[in-house]
Amino acid sequence: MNLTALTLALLQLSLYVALAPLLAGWVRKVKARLQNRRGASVLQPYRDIYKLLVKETLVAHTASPLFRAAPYVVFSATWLATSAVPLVSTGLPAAMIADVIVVAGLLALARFFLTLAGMDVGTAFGGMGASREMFISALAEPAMLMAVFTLAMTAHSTNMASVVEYQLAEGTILRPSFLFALSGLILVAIAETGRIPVDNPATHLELTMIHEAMILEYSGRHLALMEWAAQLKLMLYGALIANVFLPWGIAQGSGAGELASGLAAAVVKLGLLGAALAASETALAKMRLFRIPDFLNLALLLALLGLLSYVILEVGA
Amino acid sequence: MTALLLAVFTPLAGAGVLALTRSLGLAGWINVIVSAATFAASIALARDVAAAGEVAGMTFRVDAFNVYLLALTAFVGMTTSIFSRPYMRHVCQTGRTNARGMRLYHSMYQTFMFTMLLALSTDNLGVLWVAVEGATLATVLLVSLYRTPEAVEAAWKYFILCGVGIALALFGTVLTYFAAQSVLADPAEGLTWSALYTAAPKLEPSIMSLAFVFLLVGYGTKIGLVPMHQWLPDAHSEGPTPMSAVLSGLLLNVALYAVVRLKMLVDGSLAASASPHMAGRLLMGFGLLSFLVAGLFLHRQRDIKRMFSYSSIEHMGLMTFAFGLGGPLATFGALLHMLVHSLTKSAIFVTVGHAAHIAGTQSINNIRGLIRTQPAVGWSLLIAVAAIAGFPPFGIFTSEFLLLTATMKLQPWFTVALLLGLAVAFAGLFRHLHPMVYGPAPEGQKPVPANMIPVAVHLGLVLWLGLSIPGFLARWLDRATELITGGHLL
Amino acid sequence: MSFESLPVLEQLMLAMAAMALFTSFVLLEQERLVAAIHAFAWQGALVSAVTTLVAASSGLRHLYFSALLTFALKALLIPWMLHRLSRRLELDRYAEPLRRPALVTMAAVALVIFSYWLALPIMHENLIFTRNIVAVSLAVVLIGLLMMVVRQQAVAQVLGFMSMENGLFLAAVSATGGMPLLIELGVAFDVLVAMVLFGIFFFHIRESIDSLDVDRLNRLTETEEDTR
Amino acid sequence: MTHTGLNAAALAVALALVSSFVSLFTVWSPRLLRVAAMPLFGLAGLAALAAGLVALAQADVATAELPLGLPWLPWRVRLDALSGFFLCVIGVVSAAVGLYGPGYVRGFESGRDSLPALGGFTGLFLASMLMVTLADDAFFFMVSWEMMSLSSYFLVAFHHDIAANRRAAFMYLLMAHIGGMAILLGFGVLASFGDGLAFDAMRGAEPPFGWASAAFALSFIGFGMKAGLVPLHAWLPEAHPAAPSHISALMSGVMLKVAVYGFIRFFFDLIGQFHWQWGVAVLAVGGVSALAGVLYALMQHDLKRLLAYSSVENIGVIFIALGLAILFLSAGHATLGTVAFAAALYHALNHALFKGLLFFGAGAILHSAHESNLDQMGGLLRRMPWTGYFSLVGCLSISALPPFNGFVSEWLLFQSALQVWRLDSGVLRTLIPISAAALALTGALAAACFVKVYGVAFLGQARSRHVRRARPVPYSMRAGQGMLAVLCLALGVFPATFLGLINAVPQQILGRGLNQTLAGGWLWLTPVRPDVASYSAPLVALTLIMLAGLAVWLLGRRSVFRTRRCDAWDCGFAPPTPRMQYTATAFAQPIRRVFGLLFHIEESVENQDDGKPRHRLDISDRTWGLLYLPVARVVEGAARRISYLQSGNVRVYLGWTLVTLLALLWIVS
Repeated sequence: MNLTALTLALLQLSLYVALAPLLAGWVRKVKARLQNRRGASVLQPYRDIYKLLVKETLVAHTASPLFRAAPYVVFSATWLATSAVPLVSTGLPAAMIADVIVVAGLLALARFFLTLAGMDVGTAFGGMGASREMFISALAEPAMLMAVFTLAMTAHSTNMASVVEYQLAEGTILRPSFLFALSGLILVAIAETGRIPVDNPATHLELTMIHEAMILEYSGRHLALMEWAAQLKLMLYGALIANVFLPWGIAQGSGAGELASGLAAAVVKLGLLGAALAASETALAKMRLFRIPDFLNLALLLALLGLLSYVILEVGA
Repeated sequence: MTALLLAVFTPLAGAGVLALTRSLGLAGWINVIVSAATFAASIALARDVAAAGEVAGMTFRVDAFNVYLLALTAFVGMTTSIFSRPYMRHVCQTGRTNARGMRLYHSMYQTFMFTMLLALSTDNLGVLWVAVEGATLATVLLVSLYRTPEAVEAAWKYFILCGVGIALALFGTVLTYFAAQSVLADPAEGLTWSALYTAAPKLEPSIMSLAFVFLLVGYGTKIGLVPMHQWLPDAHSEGPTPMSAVLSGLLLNVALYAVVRLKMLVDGSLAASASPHMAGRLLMGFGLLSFLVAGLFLHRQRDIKRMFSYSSIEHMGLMTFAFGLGGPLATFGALLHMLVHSLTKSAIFVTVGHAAHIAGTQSINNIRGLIRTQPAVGWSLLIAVAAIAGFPPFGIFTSEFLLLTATMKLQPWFTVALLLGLAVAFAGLFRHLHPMVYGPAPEGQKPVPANMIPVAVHLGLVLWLGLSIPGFLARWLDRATELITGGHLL
Repeated sequence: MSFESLPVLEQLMLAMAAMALFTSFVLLEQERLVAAIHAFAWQGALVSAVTTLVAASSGLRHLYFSALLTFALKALLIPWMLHRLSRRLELDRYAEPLRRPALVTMAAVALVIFSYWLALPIMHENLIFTRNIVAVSLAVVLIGLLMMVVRQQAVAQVLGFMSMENGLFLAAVSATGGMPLLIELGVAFDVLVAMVLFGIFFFHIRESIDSLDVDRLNRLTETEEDTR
Repeated sequence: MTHTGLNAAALAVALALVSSFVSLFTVWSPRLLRVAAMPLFGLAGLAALAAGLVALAQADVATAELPLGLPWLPWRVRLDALSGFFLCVIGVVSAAVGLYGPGYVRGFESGRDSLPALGGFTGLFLASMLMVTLADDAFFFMVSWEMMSLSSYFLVAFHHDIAANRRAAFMYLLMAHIGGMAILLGFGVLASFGDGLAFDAMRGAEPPFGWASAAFALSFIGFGMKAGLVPLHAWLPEAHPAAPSHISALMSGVMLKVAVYGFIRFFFDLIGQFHWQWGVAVLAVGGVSALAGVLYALMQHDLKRLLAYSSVENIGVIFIALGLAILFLSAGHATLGTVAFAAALYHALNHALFKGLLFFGAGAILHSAHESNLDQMGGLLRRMPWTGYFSLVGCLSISALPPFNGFVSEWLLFQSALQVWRLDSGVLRTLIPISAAALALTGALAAACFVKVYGVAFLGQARSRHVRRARPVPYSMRAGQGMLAVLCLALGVFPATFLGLINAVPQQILGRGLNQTLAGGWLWLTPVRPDVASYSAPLVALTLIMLAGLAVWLLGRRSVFRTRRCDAWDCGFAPPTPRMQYTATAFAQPIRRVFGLLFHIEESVENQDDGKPRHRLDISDRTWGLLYLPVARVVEGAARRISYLQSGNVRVYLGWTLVTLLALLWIVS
């Protein structure tokens, strides 16, 4: 792969890691506004991360080396996963290296270490968080794969870049399968990124937390990495939904102008998605843990319907 | 010829001598020596047959079919006598029988061997009948040797049932003779098997089929075919263990041998008739029935020797089925099965005898932890039962393999029944075997002086046969297959 | 050919056979043991008489000997042994009422008919004058077996067994003009030994269950629920 | 025989037999097992590996005849790519066992269980497995097959003082026997069409669809029973844990693969015709096994039982792949069929590696902490670090996470499943996506399961005293684990290279290779076309390491000093005690609630006399109640009824004789 491609890949990596906190901040800001608060500045997440980085790091006596290694693994795995989801351009070499199944795999890897880290110190909350996280993801992951498979089968490719290109080439066609897949994927994204109604990123109320319970023992730079990884994941799902289902405006070449416009389009789309997320979070209340399966089964059902409606309605036709 | 006469009549002489021998220890040794001599003679006979193809004369006729059964009988007789010497001494010391009983035992043991060998080697159906009846008479007193009520009862049932059966067999023989009258040049030859065999196509089918029914029911009682089998478990479980070993290992074989010989006649006579396979169908029916029923019976046994006698019924049923099925493959398998089954089964009974001595009882529920107490006995029992259940590399697997493939080729639907039967029988055996050999041993259970050499030899032979069948034996079995079915494999 | 046209010798022979069949009915029905033994002796005598007649009419020499043998064994020796035994077992007053005699008789008659039906096809052209006797002898055998089934008393069972032997012998003689001598000797020997052993067993049985009722020989059963 | 591969294979068998023979002398010197038998065993494994590699590299067929067997049918031996591949599978794990075993069996030298049995049957077990893969006629195959069952049965019954183990062994042998008979009959069908028991004759056979289906069904039942497909799996979770751990590794890691080999040989090679009905059957059974296996695994708290159930799951995955292969082949899409087939093979190899690795880990824990109950473990990573790290690799691989090997096979499988749109039949087009969904769910649940395993066993704090006293295991045992762990990683990072080796198998069996998949060279996997899907494991691994390194370099290095140890925060509650940790049971509770109807759950709270309420929970397999117990009841009932034949009254017996006689007379006349 040539130099421009490599630079593109690096550019996208850095864009993700740079913009992820911004997206998180934006969502918080909109949410605050919707709740008639002024809310912290959009840049607050950057400040938090910096603060954490420079603070002292505390590690429990009972923690094993894995506890200290986990943040790096989680962060880098998530970060690598982002590299395969086109953000500004479809001319993406990383998409060749890792297709969407690999992306799912990398996210799973990150989750694996996240949960292990949660169980490592040996506190009740850590175990609780890990158990719930795996429980949710066990139901969410197949739904996500199903939704993605629908796209992949339509585009005859699991390579995200080519899927997007296929979409662009095909223009706007109202596919029932896509409607199902999209709605399924949105539900999955909410569950996987730990947003309301599945989980509340803002709470530290012991018995309701899931993601927070796992990183409860972390502090300092470890915590910074974990938070950052979470924001990356949010952005990844955002980009997935925004660019794959609504691929307008994304750059196909590697010219500077194209890239700029692509970036602009991406920012706008993500902004809208973030706003929507914030709106839904204000509107909805968090569910009881054992109503989450219904939520996720709905997601799985939608994804599966997408797949079936594809093979039944669209291949035959 | 001399070898033949020696092989047959040595045991008779031995019986005479033993009847007069008072010293217990001496009697045991004489028993061993006589049996060994018999075996040597049978080996010589086997070599003659191998050279000449068959040895005939003086109403005797030894061909490929019965020569290996002769050798087998003599061999099992020898090993069992080796086992029975210390075993019966132990029995005598525990006071379950007395010196007179021992004398009776030894002389009758040899008489039994004589009748077996006579029945196998004769060419005359009448002599065959007399010999088989004689076998019953010789063993019936041994079954009741211990004089316990159960033993007496078992002996009585054995006597009555086999007596009746054998009487019916005689009626069948008479009918055969009747059928032969009009056919044979010399009516006096009417009971000579070889003469009948050559004239078989001319024999009156209707009479022969009637005759076969009587003969089947008669000798079938001896084989232990359901529903005439009821004497068998009783006799096996109540008699002294060496007796059970030879009964299961030899007597059943001989009865089956007789039935097969007669089937050859009937097939010849019915070949042209409306139902040429009548005999085969009957054998298949009885065989399958015995096989399945015996397999089910295994599940509810409480007496270890009883259990293994049912397993004998099961295997005899399998062989009967195979002979009935016909065709070279099945017949070869059945002949092989006769060999390996009697070797394995006698080995099992020998081991069971030791196990019963260790535990001091024959009740399955009280035999525990054999491997812990006496590994030799425990492992032998375990491995021998694995062999009888049809696991390679033992010979029984080979024969069952041939049998199943042959069935699949000829009568595919029967394989389902066979499969079920094998599974049920296997479960029945092992569910009882497991607690006996495995697990912790009860307090104060001690090893007994046991001579495991016969067992080792038998299992070694079965293993050898499982890995590869030696050429001379293969040729014999193949020749026998040719005699019985007309086709052959080699 | 019709019965009238038969020579008187053969008519006599058939009559004897019929008598033998009748005696086995008597054996079946007879309640008193001693009387049954007498009936058995009569049956033996009749069989040997038939044998003699066959020998006379067919000129088979060795049949005279076997007739003699039969008479000695079946008509004299074995009945005498049974008498002695029943006396030593205090059974000479013993009487065993038969359950459902009518049913048993009908069964026996049915057996006779059945054996006749069986014997029909096998009648072909040799020893023309005795062939019908095959049916009779078969009937005797089956009735003997039936007797062993319905009689609970060991000695009675032995009687049934022995009358089966009679039927066999009748068949051998009538149908085939007698088996080879060697075989007949062997058979006779076996029967004798069997009788001796029976004698021994009567005592064993009695000392184990102090009775000769075979229905009480039921320790070796598997029908009761196992306690495992 | 002059073929090098065949010589090596013969050497392997010979070495295995020698090892089993040597260990008979352990009666006199127990340490012989450790110093002679196990090393010989390892050597046998290496020889087998060499033979397999030669066969795969040369991609030719070598045959020979042994002077054993039936007079007219000597045992025939054949080494082709397929046998070669499975020789590799057997060889690798056996070699690892050879390393691991000596340290492990040391624990038994003082025990009361007989060492000759252990060593002897272990060697025999390996020898018979090798012979199964080498056999070229039905008779030899069945002999080796049943010997394999028998020898492993003796190993399962090794600790026979425990009643549960005896039951397990009985159950195992019974089902193995039934399965063996079914296979035998399957061979019988083929033999009667292509006259002869030699495999060549059977290849020639062209049975009509009905009989072919009968053969297929019989073999599927037989091999499936051995492989542990639901619902014929009941013996597996009982038997595998009962054996000593290195044997469990062999049984779960290798013997199940031998069953897979048998199925492939019988079906793809001997029957050689493909019908979509069969594919659907295999696919469905595989899917059910995968799901049920992983769910039951999640519910276990005994580590070895859990691993055994997860074997059921992985076997299910393998059979899903085989089912897809059959479907694609029956529809004439040879390329896709090949991909699915290769996925099955690759997953077989992977599962052998990581399952062996995990059983080694369980064995190490058992060896040093004498504990196999997860709820008693905890904090073992700090007490036995090497075992901990190697087991982590195992858990990552079995959870199908990149860049480890489990992920590659799953990826290939998904890729072939995603080509379903090429099929014409609408039924299949709907069925396969559902199976793919099942596969995805399985993968996610497997991840949950092994997070539970690792988190509860190795992380947190020890839940019992003897676990707190656990010590690292001997180096030899660690070496055995290390070898497998390294292989897991290697197969994950360089899949193209290893698939290139395996490529010979589909070329020989299906007549075409993975040329398309491997077109991109060692760096790339491109199952169908580069633009359709591609995965470059090496680059992913490399980038992952680079990014992590970057993060560490930016943050870790400078701020080492600013790390301080302190008590756990835990929301400021009292300092946490080990009893406050989540147990394995607690961890799985949400999933238990969701999938509750799949299990037979008995939950109760009993009040002990000491006033302390005790919570009881036992979860059992539904198949027992649905399949096995009814069968047992039927047999018992039949046995009870039949026993009236043995009433004990001699007159009744005589009556039977009379009736039989009359009936027969009636019939014949």
